[in-house]
Amino acid sequence: AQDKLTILGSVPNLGFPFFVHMLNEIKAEAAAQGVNLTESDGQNSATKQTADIEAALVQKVNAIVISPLDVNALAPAIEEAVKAGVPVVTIDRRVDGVEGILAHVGADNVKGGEAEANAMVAAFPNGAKIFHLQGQPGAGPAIDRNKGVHNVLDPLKDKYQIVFEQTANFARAEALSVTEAGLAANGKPDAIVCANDDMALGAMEACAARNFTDVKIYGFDALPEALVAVRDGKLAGTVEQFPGEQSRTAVRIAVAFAKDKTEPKEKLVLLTPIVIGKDNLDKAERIGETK
Amino acid sequence: MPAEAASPKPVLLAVEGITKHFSGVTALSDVSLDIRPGEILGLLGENGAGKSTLLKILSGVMPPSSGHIIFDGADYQPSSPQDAKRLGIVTIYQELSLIPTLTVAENIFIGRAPVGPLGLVSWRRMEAASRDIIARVGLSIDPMTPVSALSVAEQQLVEIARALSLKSRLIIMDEPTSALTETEVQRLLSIMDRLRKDKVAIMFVTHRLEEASAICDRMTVLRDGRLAGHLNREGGPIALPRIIEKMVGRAASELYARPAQRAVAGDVVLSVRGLRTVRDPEAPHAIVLDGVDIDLKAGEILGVAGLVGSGRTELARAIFGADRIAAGTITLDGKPIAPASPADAIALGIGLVPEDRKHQAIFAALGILPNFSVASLGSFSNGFGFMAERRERDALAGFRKMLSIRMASAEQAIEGLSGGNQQKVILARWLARDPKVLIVDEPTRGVDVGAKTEVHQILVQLAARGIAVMMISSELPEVLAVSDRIVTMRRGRITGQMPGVEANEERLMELMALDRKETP
Amino acid sequence: MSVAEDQRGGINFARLLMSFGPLLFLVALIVVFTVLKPSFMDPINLFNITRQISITGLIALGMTFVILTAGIDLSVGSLLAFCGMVAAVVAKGGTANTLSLSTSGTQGYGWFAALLAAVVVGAAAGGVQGLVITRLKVPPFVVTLGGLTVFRGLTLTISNGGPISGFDASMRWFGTGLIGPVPVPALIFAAAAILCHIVLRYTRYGRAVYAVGGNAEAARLSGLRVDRILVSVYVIVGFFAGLAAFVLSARLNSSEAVAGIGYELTVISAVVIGGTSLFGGIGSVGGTVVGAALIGVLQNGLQFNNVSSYTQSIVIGLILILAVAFDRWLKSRVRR
Amino acid sequence: MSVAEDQRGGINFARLLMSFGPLLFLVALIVVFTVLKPSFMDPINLFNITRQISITGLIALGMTFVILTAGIDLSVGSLLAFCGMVAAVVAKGGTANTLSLSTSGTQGYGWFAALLAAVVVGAAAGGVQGLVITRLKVPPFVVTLGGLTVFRGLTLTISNGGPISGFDASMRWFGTGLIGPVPVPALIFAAAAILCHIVLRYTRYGRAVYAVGGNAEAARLSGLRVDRILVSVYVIVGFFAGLAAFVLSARLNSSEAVAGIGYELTVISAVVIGGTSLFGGIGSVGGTVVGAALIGVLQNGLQFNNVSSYTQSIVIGLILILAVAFDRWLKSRVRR
Ligand SMILES: Nc1ncnc2c1ncn2[C@@H]1O[C@H](COP(=O)(O)OP(=O)(O)OP(=O)(O)O)[C@@H](O)[C@H]1O
Ligand SMILES: Nc1ncnc2c1ncn2[C@@H]1O[C@H](COP(=O)(O)OP(=O)(O)OP(=O)(O)O)[C@@H](O)[C@H]1O
Ligand SMILES: [Mg+2]
Ligand SMILES: [Mg+2]
Repeated sequence: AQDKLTILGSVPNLGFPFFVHMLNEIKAEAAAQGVNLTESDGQNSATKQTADIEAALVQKVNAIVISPLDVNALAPAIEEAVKAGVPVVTIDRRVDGVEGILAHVGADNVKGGEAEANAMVAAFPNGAKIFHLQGQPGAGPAIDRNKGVHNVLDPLKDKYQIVFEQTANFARAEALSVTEAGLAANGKPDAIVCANDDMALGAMEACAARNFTDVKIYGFDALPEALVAVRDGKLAGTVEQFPGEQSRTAVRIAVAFAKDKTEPKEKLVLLTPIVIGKDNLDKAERIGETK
Repeated sequence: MPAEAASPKPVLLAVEGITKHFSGVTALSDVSLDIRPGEILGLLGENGAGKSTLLKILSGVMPPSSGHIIFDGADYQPSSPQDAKRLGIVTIYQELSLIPTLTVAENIFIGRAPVGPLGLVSWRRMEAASRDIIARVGLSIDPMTPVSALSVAEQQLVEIARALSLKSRLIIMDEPTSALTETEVQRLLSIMDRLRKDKVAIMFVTHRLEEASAICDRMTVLRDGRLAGHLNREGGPIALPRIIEKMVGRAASELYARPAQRAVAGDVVLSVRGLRTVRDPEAPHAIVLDGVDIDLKAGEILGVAGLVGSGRTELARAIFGADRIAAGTITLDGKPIAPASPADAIALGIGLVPEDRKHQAIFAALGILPNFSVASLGSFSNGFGFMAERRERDALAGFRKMLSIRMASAEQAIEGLSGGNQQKVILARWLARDPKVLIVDEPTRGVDVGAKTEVHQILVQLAARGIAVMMISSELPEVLAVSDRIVTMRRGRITGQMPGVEANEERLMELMALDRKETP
Repeated sequence: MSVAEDQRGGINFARLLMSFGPLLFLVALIVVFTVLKPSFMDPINLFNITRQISITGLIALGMTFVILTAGIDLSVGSLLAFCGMVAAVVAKGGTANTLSLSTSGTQGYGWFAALLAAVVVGAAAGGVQGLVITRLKVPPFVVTLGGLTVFRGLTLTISNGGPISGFDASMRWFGTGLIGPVPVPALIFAAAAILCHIVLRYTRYGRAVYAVGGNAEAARLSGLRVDRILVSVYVIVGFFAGLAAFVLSARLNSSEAVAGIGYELTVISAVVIGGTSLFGGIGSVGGTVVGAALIGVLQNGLQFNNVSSYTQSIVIGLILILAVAFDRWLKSRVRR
Repeated sequence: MSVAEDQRGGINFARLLMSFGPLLFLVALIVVFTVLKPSFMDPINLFNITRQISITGLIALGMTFVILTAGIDLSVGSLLAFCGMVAAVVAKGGTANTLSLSTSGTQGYGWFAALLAAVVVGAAAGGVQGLVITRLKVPPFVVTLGGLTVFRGLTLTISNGGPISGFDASMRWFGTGLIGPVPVPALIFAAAAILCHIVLRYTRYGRAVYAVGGNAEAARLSGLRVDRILVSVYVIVGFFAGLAAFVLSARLNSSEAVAGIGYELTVISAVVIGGTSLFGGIGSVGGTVVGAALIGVLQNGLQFNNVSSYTQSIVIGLILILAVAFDRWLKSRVRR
């Protein structure tokens, strides 16, 4: 223990507030544990995130805490780390098919999508007319959340009709114009299910412009801004996956192992995603930031 | 069919009833001609008569609308320049067709670079071979120079050299001499003579009728896209008045009549002393001015003669603020000036018609109106910066009449005009500013006889209005015809000066070619 | 100027339609979409479209100036995000309190200061890029590609990745308000388009822009201050990026660090589809407006018909190519 | 050709260094990063960098041909994803069983068929775009922008949005293998670069590419088949997109529908930073390699020094501009 330990904290894309929060939490926990942190932003590119891991391995980091951009494409790089004897803890998304990962801390996006759809179903026991705004085509979370939503709604097709289903690329401005088109084409829906909060907030603006204030809009990620909207009754709910807690747990596990080979109690820590509504706002991880 | 069917030599190429329409314009209408091996056929006509169009059809650039061509006894319908090349038809185009970014050597060997055993290009052989080829036309530049660094004249020579190096049965030359001075022209004419002896047929377009008369065996004259007639060399060269009469359709007036020496009484307007330029890294081949002294008086036309590369253009550009000056003074109306940009020079009352019309003067895609007014936007707009279009149009209409510019409308894109008319629009651009000093660099390059005399008259009129005109020209007859005073340049220096009336070609040539002669 | 414009300043509609392919194509698209779903012609939807195209449309107006000089600006998307963030900081009076969506009275410096900040910062950023292009002789593509990354980085730094949300009603009006039935952003766009048309078509400055793009060397030898004009067009496109940023923030009630990603391509498409040549000297504001409308109608119409997003991509790509091919074909036939 | 290259075919190293700004700049960057952190020079890191630049580098080689003809190809990122997906389908023998990461013996048609499929599809897609450009006279910018959306849509349609993962060890070797200490992708890139250099510099075809870019009309008048040459360069860039796709899939053991987003700008940057003119006729493969290396070293070096991601963006943007500005400045001083 001559030098401080160094760990790599890597997130897929710092352009999105969700991951900014994740990295901030990693940073905070690393500081609390007294280790150095090397930051990495995948910039939405599997090759960039791979390159960052490779650079970290050259620098002989003591552990890696990573939220992989893609469950498959990051596998080779993580495998390389494991081979090099560096402990790896994955957050949020699990890497497929790599043996020897120290631990995974996550909340399943498919489960989150299911939770979101279930919350909507609970709000409309008699069925509903639904718009569904999907994330960036091809992106991992978009695929998983979409799958979750359909897992719930497809068997209930008769009562819950998705009349309008479009991608808005996780972006607020696109969600706004897509929702406008949807409203013009299909009239007012009962609910709008969105694959992230940004899109939910965009859809919210589109509805507000048409004075459709009673459309129930669901987001995903429980960003502070969305929590505020939930509090104000403008959004019906948003899915909380506890990214902060995931991150802190992951860092603790990684540092403990790097320090003295302490094996984690559980190799798989799964946090169950919940839907935050007006009544359980206090459960939201970032509710403190909305003051 | 033309009358010479009885001639012993077989016809190499016969054009029969060619017509060409461009949407709306008929450029050629029922034109027929023929040419035999070992013959030089002059193709003459005013600007816009259809010469280049005919040549482009022959070289496969564009198809005719109707009519047909027989080459070597067989029907000939080229669909691309390559087809023509394959049959041994080689063309020197009017608009230079070199690749500016490539070296001289590569341009000469374009598409046929010498290759080694592996099929790889041998740069060494290419360089050596092109050195020989350009030497034939009297060029001594490094073949590895990029073409963009050459002057227009040098580019023209490279293009000629390239054509000569191809195995050819018919060489088509569209105004190859327009950028050349006398020496190079003579060299080209003797090369053409040699080719004639080798049974190569040559089709030759020029606006310099003396040349045509000196070298051509026969001439075909076009007028407004129609055949105006054929002329044969009978005993001696074809006389100029015969050609001009066929070209313009009326009897020729005296060409190049020296204007009666006008009383030039003006004061010195522009005075240049000890002007030097430095080597510009962006234009490493440019001639460096080496202490030029020159005076320009109000109301006179100062002719500047010199060989290619003597620095005339550099002098013009330096005065105009287009190139940086290293040393020396310029005074305008007795006040020292230091134009740092053309805009400064223009504001001071200096104008320049540059030598390279296509690259330095015209805005090809824009209409005639914006081309005309671009240098006078200030005077054609109101205080709020809005164009006063009526005033602008009226001004253009005035110049259109004054310079007899042939154009359809002010909106027509300038690239649709013939070269001579483009040149007149550029002249109008500067006349609209009413400059104190107007420098014209090769003002009649590519301009037909009729228009050329018009341009000369315009220059004389300008001078008569008190404008100081400096005219750079590579055509000595032109310099002699209009200049009140003539200076000669060589290697960036002034080598001589004399009143126009005392000058003749021999004296000028001597001064232009002579090294180191002190300014009188 | 486009071939279609009557050069005397007026517009000859028959010829316009006959020779201006993109407009014909636009009309055809609208007809097709209306047949597919008549409610496409519902005024609400049409106004939606005008509002949607107004953001990229505003930037495309500025881009028209740039492309007319044979330049290009790839930084507009990032600059939009940057100006939007600046506007938000000014509107909220700082980076604290970035999340309240409600409009809590007078918190910052008001919409006017925000607008001013956005356009001034945009114009200044454009000006700096223009100076680098003209003084250091770095090609516009490289400078603005650098700008694309730099401005994005600056935006993320200011906002620390997150959005800044919740503006005054007075500011939001610029994004969501209506004058009569017409959305304010659409009016802003229309006014800006008319202004740009007048500037390019009827002023001395506009003439100079065309001249510089047509032949920079000839322009210099004709006494135009080529470098100044080049800098000015980047100032103009920066100004419009700032204006668009303000309108977008007002519309979304939020400025996001990830705003405008990929806008450069949409904007340049609008300009190019409208007939402006990437090699400079040829083009018109009218063309750009039609180009922007074509893209907007296409996207909206496909969404309106709930076409799957995968198919949308394919169809949009093919139709853009087709629209330009059709224009070329028409021009080659109708010319003169 | 770059000014640095001795026009006689050989390369004069002293002059190369003196006059070729990007290379000097690259060397300077490497020195700076090594001083900051000596382990930067660790061979493993250097090999990492070569592997990292090999994907965009391969495409940049093809892009050099395109830009030399004054064209542009914006579709390369999407085409990469498309070819990668095609390779994956062939390698796995269908779209079923897309997720097994384990290398379960012989499942599909093997790496060779996958490679062949990727490059053939890439070349064919490029060829189609080339034909649209030359036959329908649509500008390359528009055609390949259309291609950008179309190929992405096709990729998503094939894969239904998800990735296809898990290839044979024999295929993965092309992405992860080593020959001696050298990564296979780096070797592929190096071989391709040498080949391209020879083709452009020492074959008639290569010289024709320069001629067409220098002045297409003059090239046509000189008897070159301009249209064929134009089509061929899009075939070449498509081929390299396919090859890069194969290597990328092999490296990631997965073909993703979202692969290659934004690559067009990185690739074009590499080419332009390397001194190739967007107006055609001027440039070299050596320059492109240096350009790609400069970007790769910059990213790796900043990451190595734990510079924050936002600051990285800013620094990268500024340095790219600086590198080109420096090159221009050197050229204006040193020329002959
Ligand atoms: N591509 C074209 N499109 C439309 N009109 C054209 C085109 N090319 C030539 N013309 C027209 O055809 C006519 C003949 O032009 P051409 O270039 O053959 O004349 P020329 O005899 O070579 O003249 P010059 O002596 O000026 O070179 C002119 O009226 C010209 O405007
Ligand atoms: N812009 C330029 N870039 C590079 N070289 C140039 C440039 N302009 C002129 N030159 C070179 O300068 C030399 C002489 O040019 P200049 O044009 O001054 O001579 P001139 O007396 O006007 O002759 P010319 O009859 O050719 O116009 C030529 O050899 C040419 O190579
Ligand atoms: Mg001609
Ligand atoms: Mg000259």
